[in-house]
Amino acid sequence: MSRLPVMPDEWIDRSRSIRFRFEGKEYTAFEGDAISSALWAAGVKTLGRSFKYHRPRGILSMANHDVNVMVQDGQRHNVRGDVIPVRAGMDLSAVNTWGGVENDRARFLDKLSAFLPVGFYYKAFHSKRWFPMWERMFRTITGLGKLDLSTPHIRTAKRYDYCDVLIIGAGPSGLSAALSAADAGAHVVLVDENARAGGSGLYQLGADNARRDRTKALLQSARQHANIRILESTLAAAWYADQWIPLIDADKMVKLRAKATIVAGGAYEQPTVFRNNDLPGVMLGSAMQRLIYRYGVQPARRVVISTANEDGYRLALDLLQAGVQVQALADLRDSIPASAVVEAVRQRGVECLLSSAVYEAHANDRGELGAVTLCKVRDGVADTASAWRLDCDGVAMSTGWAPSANLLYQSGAKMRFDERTQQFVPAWLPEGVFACGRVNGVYDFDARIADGARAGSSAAAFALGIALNIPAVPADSSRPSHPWPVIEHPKAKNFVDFDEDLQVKDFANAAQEGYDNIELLKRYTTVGMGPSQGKHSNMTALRILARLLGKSPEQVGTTTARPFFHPVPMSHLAGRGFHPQRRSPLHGRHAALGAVFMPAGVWERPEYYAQAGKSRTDCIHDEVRRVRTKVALIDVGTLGKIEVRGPQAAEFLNRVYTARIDLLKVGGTRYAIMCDESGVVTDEGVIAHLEQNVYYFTTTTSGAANVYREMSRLNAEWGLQCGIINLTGAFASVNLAGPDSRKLLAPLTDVDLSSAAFPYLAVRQGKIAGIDARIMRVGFVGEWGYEIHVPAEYGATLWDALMAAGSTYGIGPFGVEAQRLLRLEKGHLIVSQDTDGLTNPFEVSMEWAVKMDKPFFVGQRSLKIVREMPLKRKLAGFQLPASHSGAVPQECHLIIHQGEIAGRVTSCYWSPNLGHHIGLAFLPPEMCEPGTRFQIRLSDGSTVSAEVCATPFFDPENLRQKESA
Amino acid sequence: MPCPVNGLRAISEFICWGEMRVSPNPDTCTDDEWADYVFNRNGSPGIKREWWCHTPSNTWFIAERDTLEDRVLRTWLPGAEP
Amino acid sequence: MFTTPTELKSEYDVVIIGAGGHGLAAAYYLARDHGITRVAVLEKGYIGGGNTGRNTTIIRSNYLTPEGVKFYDASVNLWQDLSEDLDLNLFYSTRGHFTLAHTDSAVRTMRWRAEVNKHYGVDSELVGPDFIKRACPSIDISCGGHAPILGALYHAPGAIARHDAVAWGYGRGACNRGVEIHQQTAVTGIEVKAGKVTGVHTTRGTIATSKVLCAVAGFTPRVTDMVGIRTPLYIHPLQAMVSEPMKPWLDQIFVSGSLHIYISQSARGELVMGASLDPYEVHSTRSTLDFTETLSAHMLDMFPFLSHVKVNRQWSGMADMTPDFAPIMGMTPVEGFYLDAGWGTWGFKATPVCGKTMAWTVANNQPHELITGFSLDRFRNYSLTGEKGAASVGH
Amino acid sequence: MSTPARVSPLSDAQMNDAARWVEHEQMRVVAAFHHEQAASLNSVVIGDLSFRRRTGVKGPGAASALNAAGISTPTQPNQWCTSEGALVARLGLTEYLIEQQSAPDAVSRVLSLPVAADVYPVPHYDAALIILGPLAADLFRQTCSVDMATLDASQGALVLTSVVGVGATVAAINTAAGIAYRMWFDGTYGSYMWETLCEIAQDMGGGPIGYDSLLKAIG
Repeated sequence: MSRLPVMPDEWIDRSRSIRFRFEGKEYTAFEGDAISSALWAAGVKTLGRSFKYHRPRGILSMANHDVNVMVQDGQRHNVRGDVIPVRAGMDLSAVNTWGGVENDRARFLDKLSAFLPVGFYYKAFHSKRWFPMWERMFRTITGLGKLDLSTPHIRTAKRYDYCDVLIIGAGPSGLSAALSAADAGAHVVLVDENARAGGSGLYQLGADNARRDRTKALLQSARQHANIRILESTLAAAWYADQWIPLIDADKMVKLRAKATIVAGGAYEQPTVFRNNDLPGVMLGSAMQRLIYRYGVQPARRVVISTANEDGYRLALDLLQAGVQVQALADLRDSIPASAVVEAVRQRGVECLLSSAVYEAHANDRGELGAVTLCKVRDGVADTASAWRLDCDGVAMSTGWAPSANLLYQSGAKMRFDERTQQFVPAWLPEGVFACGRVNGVYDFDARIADGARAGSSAAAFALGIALNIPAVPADSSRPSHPWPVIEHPKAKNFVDFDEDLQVKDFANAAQEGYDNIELLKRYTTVGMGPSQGKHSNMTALRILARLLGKSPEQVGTTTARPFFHPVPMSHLAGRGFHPQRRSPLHGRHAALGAVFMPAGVWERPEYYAQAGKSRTDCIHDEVRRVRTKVALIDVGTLGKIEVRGPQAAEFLNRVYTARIDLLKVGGTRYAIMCDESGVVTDEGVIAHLEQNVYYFTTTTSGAANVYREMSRLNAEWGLQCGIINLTGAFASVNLAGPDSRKLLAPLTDVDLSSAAFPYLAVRQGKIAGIDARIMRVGFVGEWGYEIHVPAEYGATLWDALMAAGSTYGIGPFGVEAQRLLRLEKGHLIVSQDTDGLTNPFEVSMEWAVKMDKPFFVGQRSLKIVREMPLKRKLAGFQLPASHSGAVPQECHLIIHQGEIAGRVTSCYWSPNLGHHIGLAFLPPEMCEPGTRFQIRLSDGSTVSAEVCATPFFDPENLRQKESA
Repeated sequence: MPCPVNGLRAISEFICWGEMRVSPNPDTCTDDEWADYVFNRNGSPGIKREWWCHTPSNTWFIAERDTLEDRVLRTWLPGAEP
Repeated sequence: MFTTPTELKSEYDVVIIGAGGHGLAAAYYLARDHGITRVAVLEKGYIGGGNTGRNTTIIRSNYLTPEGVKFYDASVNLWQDLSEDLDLNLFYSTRGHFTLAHTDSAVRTMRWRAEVNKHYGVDSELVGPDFIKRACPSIDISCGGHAPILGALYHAPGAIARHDAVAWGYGRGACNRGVEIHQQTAVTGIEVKAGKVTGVHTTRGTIATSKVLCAVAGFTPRVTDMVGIRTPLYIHPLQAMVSEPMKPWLDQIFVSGSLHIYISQSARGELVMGASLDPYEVHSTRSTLDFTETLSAHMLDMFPFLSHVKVNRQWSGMADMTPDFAPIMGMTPVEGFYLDAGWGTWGFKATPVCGKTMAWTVANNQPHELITGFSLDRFRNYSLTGEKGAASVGH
Repeated sequence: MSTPARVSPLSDAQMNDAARWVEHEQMRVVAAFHHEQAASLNSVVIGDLSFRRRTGVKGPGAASALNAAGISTPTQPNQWCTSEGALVARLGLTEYLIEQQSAPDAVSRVLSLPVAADVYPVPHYDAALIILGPLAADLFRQTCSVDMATLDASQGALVLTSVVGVGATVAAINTAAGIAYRMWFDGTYGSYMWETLCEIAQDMGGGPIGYDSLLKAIG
C-alpha cells in the first residue's frame, strides 16, 4: 500500500518517522501510527491468526475490535494493533501462532474445521483415560498472549474525580451535548477512547467538507469552553451504581463520580456475513475511512463495496477521493431512496448493483484477498446463476451498525428493538442517564447534533437541579442497518464472530441441539465471549437466532452487557494498593531489642526477641525463665481498650458481659467473657472499675474494633445513659511480670504497692515515672505483676523508665510466644484458639463466669436452652509423660478414640517449668476425668498417648500472685 | 449511602450489620420462638430496615433499603425516625 | 440434545423448581436410579442460568466437619466418572488445590482440616512455603511483604470443570429418560393442604403434585415463603471476574482466606478469579468496582507479574448463606416439600452428590444418610454443623 | 521528678529523614528533614503537629459544658471554630475535639470539667498533621473518596472520612500559604499514614516539611 497525500486532520506526524519490528522484520512508521496502520502502509496485510482455526486475519475495524490482531510487546501481551500507537524500537510478534504469522504451523486446524463444529469438544476426548492427555494438548494451543513472569508489580496513581455531567464519546453528538451542558453552567468531562476527539465527524465524510468543518467548529468551541475538560485516549470502562465511572488511560484509572452521564458512544459497524469475509483485505467500511483520514493510508487499490445503506455510498466517495478504484458497489436493497450522495457516486461512474452482495471472497496465493464473487441476493440466498467474479484487493463491509449501548445496559436501561433503524434503542433510561446520537438511534448528521444538544441540556438540568428548555430534535428517516446482512454458502466459512471463529452453521447446529435461547446459545457457541465481547457479533447472532426460531429480535432479546467495555489492566484497578498497618507506640523499642515480629491482624507484634547464636525456642524459654524467676516486660498495647462512663455504665456492661459487673467494687477488676445471641463465646477481657460510674476494660486484639462497634450499636438501641470511648490507640499498655516486679516498680510510683493497699485483682491510678497510669494487679502469666496503661505518647518513656529501673533485676522483654506458653501453664484459654465459632461457655468450664441469674445479658436466653442439652465436648488439660521423646502433638491434631474422631488439641507446649508437655484439648465429657488416657494422632499418622490432668498445670493455688506468708 | 450525620459517602465507608430485628420477650417466649429469632432470617427481597454504621465516625443509623434494587430509600438515627 | 416440551401437564409425580445443576441432577438420578420419570423441572429463566453458570467451578472435598468431608468426597467420586456417565465432556481437570494460610491461626485451621480429611481418606496435607514455592515457583510467598504465606492446605484432587456443560449434561440425560424441562416457566405459588404439598402454580398454569423439590439457590427464601417455612438463609452477592486468555502458566487452584481471593486458569487460558461475599444483602446480580479493585490489588500481592493482565468481564451471583456455612438439605415441616439450599459459595462442587442424595430422599421420603447433618431443624436444636468453626478469626 | 517526655506517634517513621529536632510541649518535633526542599511548597507538603495539646468530650451535655467553661462550640455538626486559643472541632452531633494553638489554655479547662452524667471525656493521644500547598486537594484525590476541594475553610468545614483506609478527621483551614488541611487520626496508624502520604506527595513533587519551614509558611 502507499501513504496518501497529507490529510487535514490526520493523527500521524510525517516529520517524525520511527522504526519498529514486527515478526522479526523491521518497518518504518510515523509518530501517531497505530501498529496496524503502520504495517498496512508497509504492505503487510496478514497481521494475526484467528483463535480457533488459525486463519490469517488483517484489519477489521481499526476501532479497538480487531482482536485477531493482538501482538506481544515485551511484557505486554494481547496488545491490540488497531488502536495501540506504534513506538520507536517496539519488537512485536503476533500472539497465538506456532512459528509466526506467515507460516503458523497450527493453520492445519483450518483444514480440520469441518470436523471441529461448535461444541465439538463437549462431544469428544472425554474418556476418563484420555482426557488429561488431550487437555494438555488443548491447553498448549489455546490462550493468545504469553505472560512474562518477570513483570514487576506496577503501582499506578489511581485517583478520584468529580463532575456534573460526564459525556462518553466526543463525536458530533457528544461535542454538541458537551457544549449545551456547559453553556447551562454544568462542569463537563468529555471522554473519548480515541487518540483524538471528533469521532465519525472527521472520517465518515463522503468527501463532504461541510461535515468536517462543522465538527471542527464544535471541537474548537469545546476546547475553549471553561466548563469543559476533554480527555482523549480515555476509556469509560463501565457504569456502576451511583454514577461511578472508571476512566482508563494509558497509565491510570480515574474513578469519576458524575451527577449525570450521557452516553454518546455512537455505533459499531457490523460485518457482512459471507464466505471468507475474514480474509485480510476484507474490512469494515469505517475501517477504510479511518485508515484514510486518521493515518493517511490507502486501504486498498481496488475495492468492492458491500453495502445496504447510505454510508456505503459515502464511503465510495471517500475512497475515490483517496485515489482508490471502486470496482463495484453491491447493495443488498432492492431499491434505494434518491439522495445526493447516491447520485454523486453514480455520476463518478461507479457500478452500483441493487439486490446484490459479495457471495464469496477468494484468497490469492498469500492467503489474502484476491477477488470476490458477486451475486444477486434475495433475503440472504444467493442466485449463483448470476455469479460473476471480480478481482480486487479490498472489500468494504458497510451493511449496518450496532449501538454502543454497553454502558446503558449496565446502568439498567431498558432497550427496545426499533424496526426502522434495525437496532436496539433506549426505551427507558434510569435517573441521570442520557443517550444521544447513533446509540440513541439517530443517524442523520444534523439530527445527531440536535440530539446532542437535547441530551446536553437535559443532563445539565438534572445535574444542577434547574429547569431548562430542551431543544427539539428533527425527525430522522435514515435506515442505517439491513435486517439480514447474511449470505448463506454451502461451503460456510461465513464468519459471524471473528474472536471465536463462529460461522453461520454453528448457530443452526446449536439451536438444533436445543440451545435455543440467546443466553444458552451464547454459552454453547461462546459467541461474544471473546475479547471483543461480541461488539461485532452479538447483533448478527441475535438476527440468526430470531430467524431460526421465527421470532423478532425484540422477542429474542439481548444478552446482558457486563463490565468492562474494553479489557482493563489489573495494575490500573489495583492502583497503589493500600495496606493499613497499626503499630504499637513501643514498636521502635521492640525493633531496637531485636524483636522478631509476627502479624496479628492489622498489627505487628513481637513473637520473641532474637539473641545472637540462640534458637527461637531457646530465646522463648529464656524469656519464660526470666518471667518466672526475675522480672520481664511485655507490650500488651494491641489489646482493645474501652472506657464506659455514666450513671448506667454498670447496667450496660451487665448486659454485654456474662458476669455481674454491677457487683464489682471501685478499685476492683474482673475477668469477663462476652457471648453472641446464640450463646457462643465471642470475646474476653478484664474489666476495671476505676471510679464511680467509670469502667475501663480490655478486649482481645482481634475483637477490639468489632466489640467497640457492637457496643456502640447496642447502646444506640438501648439508649442507656453512658458513653463508650474507644481508647485502643490512645493508650499504651505493658505487663510487668515476675517475682521482682513489685521491688522494681515501688521506687517509680506514688502508689502504695503493699498487698493491703493494692491486693491481687485490684486497680489503682497513680503516677509512674511522673506519668499518669492505670495499674491493674492481674497476671495472665501467673506471676506477681502489674498491667500498666498510660497515654500512648508516654508509652516509650514508660518503657524506658521500667527497663532502666529493671536493669539491676535483670529485666528483659518477652514476646507473644513466651506469653502463650506461660498462660498455658496457668491453664488460661485464648478465645479463638482454644475456642471456635461454636463454643459455648459450658464447654470451656466457664460456668463460674456466666451469671444466669442476672435479669439479662446477650446470649443468656440461648444459654438457658443450651444448658439443658447434654454437653458434646469439654475443654480439658492434658500432659505427656516427662519421658516422652520424638514427635510432639500440635494444635488441631485429632484425638482418636475407638477409630473415631473424639476431639482435638487446641494448645500444646513443652513447659520448661514443669519439664514435660502440657496442653488443652476438646474431649467428650466422659473422657475429661483427670487420669484418663487418650490417643492423639499426629500428622504422620503415628499416635501419642496423653493423660487428662487438672489445670492450672503450674502453681495451682496461685501462691505466686499472693503475699508469701 | 447517605449517613444522617455525615451525608452522602462511598459505600466503602460503611458496614452493614443486617436487618433490624425485634427479639421476643426472653422471659415469656418458648425455646422455639427464641431459636427462630436467633437463627432465622427474613431472606426474601424487599424493603428492609437495616443497621448501618459509618465507620470513620462510628455513627450507627437505620437505613431503609430495597434489597432487590439495592437502593437506599431513607436513613435516620435510632429513635429519630422521620 | 434437549427437547423443549410444548405443553405443561396437569400432574406430575415430582416437580423440581430450578433447572440449575442441582435440580437437573436430581431429575436425572430420580429417573435413572429410581425409575421416577413423571418429573417436571420448572425454570423461570433458562437452563443453568443461575449460579451454575456463574460460579468459578472449583471442585474439592477438603472440608472441616466429618459431615462435610464425607459428603463432598462422595461428590468428587461421582465427578470423576461424570463425563463418561453423561457422555459429555465436562472438562473435569484435576489441578491440585492450595488453601493458603497467612497467619498462625489459619495454619492451625489448615492442620485441623488436613487431619479430618485424612481420617476419612481424603487426600489433604498441611504443607510449608517451600512446597508451595516448588509447586508454583512464580508465587510471591511474602505477598508483597503484607501477608507472608506461612503454609497451606494442599488438596491434590482439587479440580475445575466446565460449569455450563454440567447443567446441559444432566438436563440432556434427564430429558432422554422422559423428564420434562420447562424453561421460561416461573413458579408463582405452592399449594399446601393439611401440611402436605398438593400442587404448584406457575405462569403457565397449575400442576397437581405431592412432591416438590426446591433447588433455586439465591431464590430459596422466595419459594420457602410460598409454603410458610422460616429458614436462616440470607442472600449476599458473590462476584467473580475473568481475564483475557493467555498461554497456560497456572496449573493449580489457589485460595487465600486472608487475602479473600481465589484463582485458577481455565482450559481457554482465562484467569478465573473471585473474592469473598459482598458485605450486605442484595437480591440482584449487579457488579461493583470496589470488587475488581480490591481483588486486583490482592492478586498482584500474590502474583505481581499480572500487572499488565487485562480483566475482560466481571459478573455476580446470589449466594444463599447459612449461619454455619453448611447447606440445608432434606425434609421440611411441610410434607412433600424438600429443600436443597444453603449452598452459599460452594454449591457447584456438590452438584452430583446433591442430585443423588436428594433424588434418594425424594424417592424414599426420608433423608439420605449423607445429608442427615444438614437438616433444617438443626437450627431449632442449637446443633449446628460448624463448617464456619474453621473460619474463626486469628488472635 | 522532671516532666516526662512525650513522643510523637510519627517519630519512628520520621527518625531516618530527620535532620534537626526541636522540643515543643515536651515533645520532640522535627525542625527540618534531610530531603526537604523549598520547591515542595509549590506542590504539597506534610507537617507533623502532633505535639499540640489535644483533648475532647462527647455526650448530650458536652456542648453546654464547654460553653459553661467559656469555650464556644460550632453551630453545625462537622464544623470547627476557634475559641480561647484553641481549635474546637465538632465531630458529628455531640462530640468535640479541642486542640490548643495559643494561650489561654482551653485544653486544661476542658480536662478539669466537672463530672457530669451526660458529658464524657475523650482523650486524644492521636496523630495530627497539616497538609499544605496547591496540590493538597489533589493528594486527597489519590487517597480519599471525599472531594476536599469542596470544603469551605471560611465556613469551618470538616469531614470524618477514610484516608488510605484509615479513619480520619480532615478540616479545611486558611493559612498565610493558602488553603490547607488539618488531619487527625489514630496514632497507631502513624507510621503507615506518614510513609504512605509522604510517598504520594513525593511522587507529586512535594514531601514532608519540618516545623521551621512550616512556621515560615503559615506564620
